[in-house]
Amino acid sequence: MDIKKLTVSSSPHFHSKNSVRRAMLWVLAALTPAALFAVYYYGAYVLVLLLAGIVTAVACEALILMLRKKPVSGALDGSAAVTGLLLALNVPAGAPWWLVVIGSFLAIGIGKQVFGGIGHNPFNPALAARAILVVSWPARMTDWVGPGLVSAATPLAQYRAGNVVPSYLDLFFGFRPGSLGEMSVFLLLVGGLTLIFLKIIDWKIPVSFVGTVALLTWVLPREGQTAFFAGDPLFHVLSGGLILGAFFMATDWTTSPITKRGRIVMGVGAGIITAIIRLYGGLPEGVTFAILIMNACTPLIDRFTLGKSFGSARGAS
Amino acid sequence: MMEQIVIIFFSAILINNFVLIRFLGICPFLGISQKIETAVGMSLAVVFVMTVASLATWIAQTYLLLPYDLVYLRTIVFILVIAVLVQFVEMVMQKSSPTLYQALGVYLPLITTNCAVLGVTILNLNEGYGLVEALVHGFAAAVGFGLAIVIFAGMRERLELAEIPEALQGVPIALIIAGLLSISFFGFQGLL
Amino acid sequence: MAKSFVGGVHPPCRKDRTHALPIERLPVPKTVVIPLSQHTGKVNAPLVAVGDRVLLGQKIGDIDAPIACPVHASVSGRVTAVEMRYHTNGREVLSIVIENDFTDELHPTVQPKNLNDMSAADVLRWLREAGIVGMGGGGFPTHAKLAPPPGGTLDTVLLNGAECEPYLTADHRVMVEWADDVILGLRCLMKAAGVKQGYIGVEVNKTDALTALRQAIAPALDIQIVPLAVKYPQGAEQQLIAACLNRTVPKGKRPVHIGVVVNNVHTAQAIAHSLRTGFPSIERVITVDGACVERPGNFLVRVGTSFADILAVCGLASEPCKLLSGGPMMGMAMHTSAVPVSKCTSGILALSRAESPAGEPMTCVRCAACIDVCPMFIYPTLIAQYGERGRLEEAEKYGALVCHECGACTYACPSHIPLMQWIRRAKSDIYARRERG
Amino acid sequence: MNGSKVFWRGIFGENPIFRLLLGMCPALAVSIAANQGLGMGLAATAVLVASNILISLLRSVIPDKIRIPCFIVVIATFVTMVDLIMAAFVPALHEVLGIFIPLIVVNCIILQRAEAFASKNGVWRSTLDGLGMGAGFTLALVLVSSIREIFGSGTLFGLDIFWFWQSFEPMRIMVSPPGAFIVLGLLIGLINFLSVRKA
Repeated sequence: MDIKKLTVSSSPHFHSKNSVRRAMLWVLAALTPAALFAVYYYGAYVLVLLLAGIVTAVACEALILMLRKKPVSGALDGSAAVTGLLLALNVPAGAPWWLVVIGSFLAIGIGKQVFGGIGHNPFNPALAARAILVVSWPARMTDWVGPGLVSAATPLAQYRAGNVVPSYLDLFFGFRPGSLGEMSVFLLLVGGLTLIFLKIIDWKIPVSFVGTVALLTWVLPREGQTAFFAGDPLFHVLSGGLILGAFFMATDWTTSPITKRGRIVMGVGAGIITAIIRLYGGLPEGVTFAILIMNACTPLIDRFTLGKSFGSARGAS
Repeated sequence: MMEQIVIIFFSAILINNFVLIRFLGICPFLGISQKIETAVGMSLAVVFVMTVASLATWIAQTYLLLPYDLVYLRTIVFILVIAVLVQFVEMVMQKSSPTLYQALGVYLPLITTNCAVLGVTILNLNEGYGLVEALVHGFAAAVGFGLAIVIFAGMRERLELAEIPEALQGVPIALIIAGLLSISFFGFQGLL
Repeated sequence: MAKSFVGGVHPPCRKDRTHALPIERLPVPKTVVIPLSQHTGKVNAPLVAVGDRVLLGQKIGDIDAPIACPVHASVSGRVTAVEMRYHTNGREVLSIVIENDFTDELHPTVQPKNLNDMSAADVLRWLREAGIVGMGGGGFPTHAKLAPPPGGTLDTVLLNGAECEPYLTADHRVMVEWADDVILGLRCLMKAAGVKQGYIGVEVNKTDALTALRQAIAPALDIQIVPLAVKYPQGAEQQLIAACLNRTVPKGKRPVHIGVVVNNVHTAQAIAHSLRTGFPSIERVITVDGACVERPGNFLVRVGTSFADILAVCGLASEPCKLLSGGPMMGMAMHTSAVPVSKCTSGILALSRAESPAGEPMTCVRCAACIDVCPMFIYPTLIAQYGERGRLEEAEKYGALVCHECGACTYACPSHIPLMQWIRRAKSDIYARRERG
Repeated sequence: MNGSKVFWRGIFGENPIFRLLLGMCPALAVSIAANQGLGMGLAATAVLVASNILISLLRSVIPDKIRIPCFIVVIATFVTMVDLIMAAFVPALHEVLGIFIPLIVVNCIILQRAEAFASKNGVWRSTLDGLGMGAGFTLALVLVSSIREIFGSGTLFGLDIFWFWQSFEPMRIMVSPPGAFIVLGLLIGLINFLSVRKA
């Protein structure tokens, strides 16, 4: 056979099956069980919130890409959908639909596209938007409800108030009020470990993050007390948005450090801030702000944890 | 006493951060934050100037303005004290560290018009701080300024690689980052 | 436990079509094209002119330079042209075209040698005369590699039998079928280098090669076989040394600086063959594979045989999208099949579009996959981004010059960014700027 | 350049906040409500015009070497006057603007106009420049603070403007520090975009 047209390109000529889209679809899949649990626990209204988040995010992304004269297909790379879903998973079940729509819009607009879109945003867009919502509509963002949308307080708020908190088992399986996506630690762990197994996220951030929170909440006395080593680390790990944040948001590729040591620094730093806010801060929960602050520090962390190349350091192998 | 000083210290850095919450020192925050090195240098200069300015203005207030009933002149007196101080720092830096001077030379005169410096001295007065408190407050406020500007410089260095829409490049995107950074610091509200 | 290095990727091996096929001798072609540069170093000057008759094994190109290696006629016949021809490096190189007379008349210099009669210096001189260069792809003249560094000594010869590139099984077959020659070649290299210890690193997916080599050395203690994990780029010099010897080649230095010489197993076999028969390096085993190839296999071919001649024998089932010289990770894509096999051509791959997909590059999402897989611990995406913007200081700071171009970063990148290409450009920009001063 | 140009460029072409990017601190800090923005703008305008006039008058007297300290003393004097006047006549507004009134001293616009314009031009032109820049500054401040007040409080100059939409829930972030940064950033971006389109 005569060869007519050969493609000439630079090596390598092989490519792994990795793609951003594949990874984003896996993240969506990994979040789905926890999201469905919220639908089961609170009712079908939650489905409206989740869909509102995803649809708004993808639509905004497409619209802005169009205005910026970029390929609109970029809106379907899955990253906008992940942002929208995460935002929706970060509101309480009592939130009105417009809150999620505004949040999703802010996440894509202010959180991502103003910086040039995917890969350029310095802050996790979903968390940045959530923080804006918390500051803007504090009552709406703390409208915690139980099944049947009856008002209820989150375990962390109960803990603060010195009230009885749900059992470890209830916390682990998610039978407690909270943001839509943070309740079932069990299902979040299933999703998160899947992502670690698939090497989509690095274990270093979640492990160091959760580990630091556990350590500090065990060692440090809570506000108004003096006894050290008397905390309840298991309670702190199982409640609030720690697992959701540590596995799905602190690990966001774009906004976390690219160095291996840097990821540990990020996890530990976020853990320290979370623990301090939870124990002494004005808010019961601090995961969102902890991750945002570490996002801001990421360029500095990268810079100061830069490793040496092969052959520069002794015993590198 | 000790407890109050600790509170003043952390409050000035994290909760009432001069740049992010009080909007003091925005010009240098935006102007000298393209490179981490210059941001660090500027921060050090500001830490020094603000601490010494807190001391100097406290003395001026206590021993000059109050006894002679000249409090209404404090703005003029303070700004002059600061101007002299900055001139002094500039001279010292030029002698001791020419490289640092070269990097910051242009910006040093700007410290005079850095509203963070005048701001901290007036705040010290308004809050009725004693000498130690004023010193700690001046120092901590400057550290807070430094923290914000260094973090900010890191982010701006990274954004050099970003494809920011043309109209937003430069100051607009810097302000938006500052806004998001400011939200991040909201987590510390109510800490103390 | 198989040894390995830090980082790396696991591309599909795709060796199952050829790894069990015995080496087959391919018919000698009517014309051969012998490039005068089949090695790293200075280009040889032709020793023959158009119209000359040359004999099999006759030296036809040489030059007096420290890093150079002569080339020999791989057929007997008449020189029909001395002209620029496309080479597998993608450039035109002065080449000698010989019309085969199919007599295979031997040149008088083709005489067997006896290793025991030769001193180390004799061996070095003879390796050069025999045209022995690294056959793994680098093509560094072997005699030059064996020269100890100024003020240092060599202590180890390491044979590279990792063959970590997908598809390629030529080295594998050489080790299985000619294990004795591989060992003899290694002993020859050890003698030339004056070292007492030899190692052969082989990836554990080649169990039959490991068995054959173990049988060939038994019961000697001076040679050790090191089973290596299946991982790319296991066969890269620095990674191989790290895995087999637990030593690190310092940044910017060559293995000789830590007393190690690395050679390909096929090179060792070629040395042994030359020692026993007297033939210089005029033939080699190549793997021919790829979805478009009808009859894949491992073939013993004369140097100078064109890709087209080989593909004509093996048959093309469909039109290939890419024609590679070498493996899919580091090989070069050819724009024509009219290029000759050289001493360092390890394989010919005719890949279909499905085998070599080209994703649409998008923005870096900072996933750090490239950094995690880089065996040299550098920052491919940062080098690429700063290099693209002409900010060469940063590109160098993040390790551009450390890169040995294994391509693992590009392989792993989920954004399909041609990192390798950007790094190559950054490197050449940095070197160009240095030259300008 | 004629006088009207000197005046108008401060409002549009060289608007201190949107184009020269000077005087950001008050634009961020005292723009929670439109009346604050207006008050701050007028106070700064008063100082700006007065200092421009005086510095223009004294421009041949002031030695070049110590001109900056002299400018600062002049400006500080006027700021002190404005501070005292406001404390006497509009105590409520004075209380809200707080520390940012004395800080007009270090407002970059005023010093920059003194240095770049008043010290090189006559009294009439310097007055026009001060008025123009002051008007531009005031307009920008009113614009930023109106946006923040409308979305953050649902009012404008204290008047309820969402009377037709009772369920409107104001976006509190607009009246908090982060909102100031983001609104100003987006506004400058928008103005950049529009002026690029026009050019």
